[in-house]
Amino acid sequence: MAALLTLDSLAVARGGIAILEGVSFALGAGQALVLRGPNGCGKTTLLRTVAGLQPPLAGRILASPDIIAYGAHADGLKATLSVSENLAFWAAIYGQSHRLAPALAAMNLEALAARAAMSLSAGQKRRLGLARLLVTGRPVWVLDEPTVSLDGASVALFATALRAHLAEGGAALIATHIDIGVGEAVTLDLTALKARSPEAGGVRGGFDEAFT
Amino acid sequence: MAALLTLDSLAVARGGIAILEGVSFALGAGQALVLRGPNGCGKTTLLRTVAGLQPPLAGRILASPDIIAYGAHADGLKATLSVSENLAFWAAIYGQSHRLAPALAAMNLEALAARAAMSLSAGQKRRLGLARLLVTGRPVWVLDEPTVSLDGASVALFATALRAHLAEGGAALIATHIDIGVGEAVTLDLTALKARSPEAGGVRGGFDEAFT
Amino acid sequence: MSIWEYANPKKFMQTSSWALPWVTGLAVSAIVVGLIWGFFFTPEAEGFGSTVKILYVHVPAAMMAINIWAMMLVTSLIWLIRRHHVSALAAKAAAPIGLVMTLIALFTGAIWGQPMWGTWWAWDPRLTSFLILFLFYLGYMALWEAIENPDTAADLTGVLCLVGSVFALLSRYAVNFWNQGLHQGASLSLDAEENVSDIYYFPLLISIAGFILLFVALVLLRTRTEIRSRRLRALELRERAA
Amino acid sequence: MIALLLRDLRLAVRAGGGFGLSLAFFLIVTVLVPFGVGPEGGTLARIAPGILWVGALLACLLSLDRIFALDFEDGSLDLLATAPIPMEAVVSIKAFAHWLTTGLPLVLAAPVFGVLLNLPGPAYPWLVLSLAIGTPALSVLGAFGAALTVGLKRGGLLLSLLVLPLYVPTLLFGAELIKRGAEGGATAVPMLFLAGITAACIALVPFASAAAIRVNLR
Amino acid sequence: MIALLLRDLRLAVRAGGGFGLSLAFFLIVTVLVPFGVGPEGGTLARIAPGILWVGALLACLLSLDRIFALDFEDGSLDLLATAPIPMEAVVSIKAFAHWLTTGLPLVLAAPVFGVLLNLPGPAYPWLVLSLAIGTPALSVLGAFGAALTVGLKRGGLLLSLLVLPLYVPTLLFGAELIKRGAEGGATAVPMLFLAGITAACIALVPFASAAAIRVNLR
Amino acid sequence: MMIELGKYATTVMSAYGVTVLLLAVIVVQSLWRSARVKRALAAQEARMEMKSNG
Ligand code: HEM
Ligand SMILES: Nc1ncnc2c1ncn2[C@@H]1O[C@H](COP(=O)(O)OP(=O)(O)OP(=O)(O)O)[C@@H](O)[C@H]1O
Ligand SMILES: Nc1ncnc2c1ncn2[C@@H]1O[C@H](COP(=O)(O)OP(=O)(O)OP(=O)(O)O)[C@@H](O)[C@H]1O
Ligand SMILES: [Mg+2]
Ligand SMILES: [Mg+2]
Repeated sequence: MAALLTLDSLAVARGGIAILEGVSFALGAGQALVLRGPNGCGKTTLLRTVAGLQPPLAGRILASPDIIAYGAHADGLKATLSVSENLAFWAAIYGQSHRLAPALAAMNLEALAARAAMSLSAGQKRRLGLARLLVTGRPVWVLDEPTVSLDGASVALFATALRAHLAEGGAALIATHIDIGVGEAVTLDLTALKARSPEAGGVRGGFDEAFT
Repeated sequence: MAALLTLDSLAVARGGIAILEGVSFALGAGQALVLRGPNGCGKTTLLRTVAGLQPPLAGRILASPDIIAYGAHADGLKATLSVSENLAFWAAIYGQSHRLAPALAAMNLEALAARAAMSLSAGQKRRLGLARLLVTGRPVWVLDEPTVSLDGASVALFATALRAHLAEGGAALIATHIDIGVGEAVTLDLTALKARSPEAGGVRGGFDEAFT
Repeated sequence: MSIWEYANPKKFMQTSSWALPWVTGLAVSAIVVGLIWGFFFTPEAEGFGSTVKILYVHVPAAMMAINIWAMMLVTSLIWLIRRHHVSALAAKAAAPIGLVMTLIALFTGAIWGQPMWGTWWAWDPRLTSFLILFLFYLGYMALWEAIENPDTAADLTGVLCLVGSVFALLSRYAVNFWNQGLHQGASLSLDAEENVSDIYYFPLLISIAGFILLFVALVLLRTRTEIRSRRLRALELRERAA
Repeated sequence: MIALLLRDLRLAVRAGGGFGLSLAFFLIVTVLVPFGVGPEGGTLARIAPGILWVGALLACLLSLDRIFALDFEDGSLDLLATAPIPMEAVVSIKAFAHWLTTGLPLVLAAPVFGVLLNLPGPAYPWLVLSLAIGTPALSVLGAFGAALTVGLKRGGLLLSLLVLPLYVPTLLFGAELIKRGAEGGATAVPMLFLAGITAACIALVPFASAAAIRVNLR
Repeated sequence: MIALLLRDLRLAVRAGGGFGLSLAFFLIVTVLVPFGVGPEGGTLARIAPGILWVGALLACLLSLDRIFALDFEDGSLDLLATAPIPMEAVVSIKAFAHWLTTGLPLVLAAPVFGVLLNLPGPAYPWLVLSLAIGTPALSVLGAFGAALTVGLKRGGLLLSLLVLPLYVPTLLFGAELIKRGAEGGATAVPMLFLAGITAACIALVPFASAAAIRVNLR
Repeated sequence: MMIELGKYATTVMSAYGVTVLLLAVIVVQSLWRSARVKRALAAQEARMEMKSNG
């Protein structure tokens, strides 16, 4: 079975300095990988790189185009639109409008469907943010702390949705500090992959290179 | 020992309807109360009411003026100011500039002191938000999900700071879904305090009243 | 029995449902009589020709435009001080009527200005201050529209009405100071020659009374609508919460 | 794509932005100028075409930062960048939505404001025509400025500074077109230039804007 | 309190807002108007005082939504409301910071822009004087408008709509003061009114603004 | 019936026309919104009545 997403000794930088290097893994259908590591170790940076929002410093990301659905710290909700309008927009963008109703149901948002997003509580907003993943129809979820602010029941909802996604042949790459309730996920600790300084043999930043 | 903060059958409303009623407790020096309840049960609303940002629908809040330090979902950081500038501002507002250095140390922010807040990771921002509490010098901390995005080590830092605060005669009222690592805290589950409908004898909103 | 009793929505609904048909009937008859009298049975005035007939719509509308704002100021103050919901809702209900009256005064004035001054619009103080009044109405209504929570909206629009009134007054004097103007207020003196002006005076009075009554009728109707929509909102929220 | 357009229009209406308010701002500029300049009809008539164009331009300018900044702040722009629409399309659609909510109402309402400034009679059709041809360029160029400044928190004034020089040619030819049209002069040249600028902007600027956004998200 | 003032000034400078940009905007308005209106010196000189005042007013307006909206969005305003400073003081200080970063630079630079518009010689001292007396009122009233619209996402245009009618008296007396001063007329009355409006605004409006903020945070 | 308005006929007629039109707009809008809200409220009350009984 070919991997959906492969990282090949990837190095990523933020603010001009390398923060992670030598990140390599392959994520196949039905697999979930949980990234762990202390605050500021570079999880968000790695995920943004994988999502294609910033270029890698070194190494390669192998994935077919248009297979990644990215879920960031911020949910991208429009305060003045209703829950269903918010979700319908993303469903239309991904051309998956038929997934709208199941997604609302899966995240237990049906009762809130007509409410403006601004009147939701923190956890309800987060549930709406997660429902967005379900309407992308994309196989690889790249998630940054998806269960922040969620109560126990909602974490379980998310775990169910994630399991269903994996069972359908999807994959997931998730950064988190708290347990997401999916035992079968593999954990990758990023602490060991902290970038070394260039003197110690680490990758060099783009501008450093010019000085060699 | 007189209680620092007493709620007397408080009812709170959001968006024009009552969501919690009959909330009563007394918080004395050295006590911490953890509010629990599912997403959207009204924790944030209750905390905002206690902090004086919105008026209660019914019942009373007894507290001396100027004893509450409120820490919300949002940290109130200025992206373009450095960590120490952000903190120094709040210290100056509360007239407690001497607490600046200890606060930075307590939240392990010394290495980041000169960095602009916008270049911090999610967890580092949160640590800065918590450090703000330490420079208020106020006895009652009212916190909304303080440990979101924090890694294990940072949660422990927070727990240490909270214990020190309680030991100095402070008190804390904390809404959270995840364990904050302070075993001695009392837990109040808000699920049972959901406001009943007016027909069932619950409190009425201001406009309802006019219709009797 | 205190007047504040009518601040109770229920009481207000009862009283207004009783009063509304009467006021409406009176308003319609007064306007019809006043305008028909004015339009068909008044002579032309020297210097104005038949355009003098515009008086019967122009002056009542102009008076109402100002007085409706004054009424909104009073009701806003009642809301801010005594927090009677009906009062705030009456202010909200009155604003669109005031806006329409301002527009009527502006349009009829502009139409009148074309033959009299040879221009649709001149920066005359009275005209200018009406334009500013128009902006105040627009801003007031836009603020009501922009805020979701009705109590918040009532508070903020109340504060705006208060501050706005002071500045509307101030602008009136500033504008006077800035430009002497063309407006013929005094040239058709209504009390100069008793016998002549009576011809114009009575239909004008009736027409003014008609506009006032129409305003009262509309404000009652619209306040009732606002009260109902507040209640509807409260019920919807409660249903969803349950 | 239609979904994006509809969402932007809906947001403009919901947020209390949109149609009414750009008009209101235009109205207010045309009202303030006589206050400052004085009420004499002759002077006003002379400066009217210029003031109307400057007013339209400022009304447009004031709502520019809404184009991308809101989407950037709440994270939608990140998500849109990873969605299956090219960034060029996103930029073009957002500029189009901006024009529909600010430029178009200005075009339609401009004659009314002309009256306030004593604009001479024959100038009216030219006023409408020049605004109709010129304002799309304002929106597209504005979207470019907004794309450049999107990373900076509330770079509203910086945005104006960047965008206004880009607006100068449009403004010049637009005002000139009205003036010549009103005086019965040769209108072909300014009209051609105005239309040419707009067409070129619509065709080319979105590529620059999309590149700017991608860089800013990095 | 000083801390708040310093923070606001520092933020204005860091965010690339502040001094430079309000000036730049003012400059651009005074540059665009001759483009729109045409270059004849006579017309320009006649409309110069008015255009300068309108330009100052718009430059001020454009930065108004920064006063509270940023603090509201990132939660600082909630925290300031629970801090040991009365909201009236917060509002006044923020209006003062706004004036320091937009009004004051305009006052100081206005003579330069006067040259661009062929402002006649004797008018210069009056230009500076009238802006110096009048612009603080603009900032205070602007803060009031910003306080009213702070709950509404990016209510930029609504803000303008609410604030501009409030600016009318200041603008009228300000422009009149320059005109009379330049012609050697009686300046006492407009100056008195201008100063009176400013003083009254500074003394009273912050109470309304503070009330509006408290309501909006609720 | 039609009276003589002289050279100002269009002026006077359009002034009255505008007035009647604008008054009609506000009256019709008020009545329309009143009817709509009344209907919505009745429907809502009926629905909640049914729920609390059923
Ligand atoms: C848009 C333009 C105009 C506006 C906003 C306007 C406004 C007003 C106002 C506020 C009044 C005072 C009503 C009161 O008694 O309280 C008034 C009265 C009057 N207006 Fe106008 N006006 C306008 C144009 C004109 C024009 C062009 C004419 C005629 C040439 C005109 C003739 C009159 C007359 C004769 C009165 C009654 C004067 C009196 O009370 O002694 N108006 N108008
Ligand atoms: N402009 C910058 N200059 C220097 N360092 C930066 C800059 N921007 C970010 N960093 C640092 O890069 C590191 C990686 O941040 P990132 O957001 O990827 O961490 P994270 O693993 O997601 O942390 P968290 O768990 O707190 O979300 C952090 O230590 C951060 O402080
Ligand atoms: N304008 C509104 N209209 C109706 N309901 C509203 C409005 N605003 C908020 N609510 C509801 O009020 C409830 C209380 O929200 P609150 O933010 O206090 O919840 P919370 O307990 O903090 O939840 P979380 O754990 O998710 O943060 C939520 O169910 C929310 O949906
Ligand atoms: Mg992160
Ligand atoms: Mg909450």
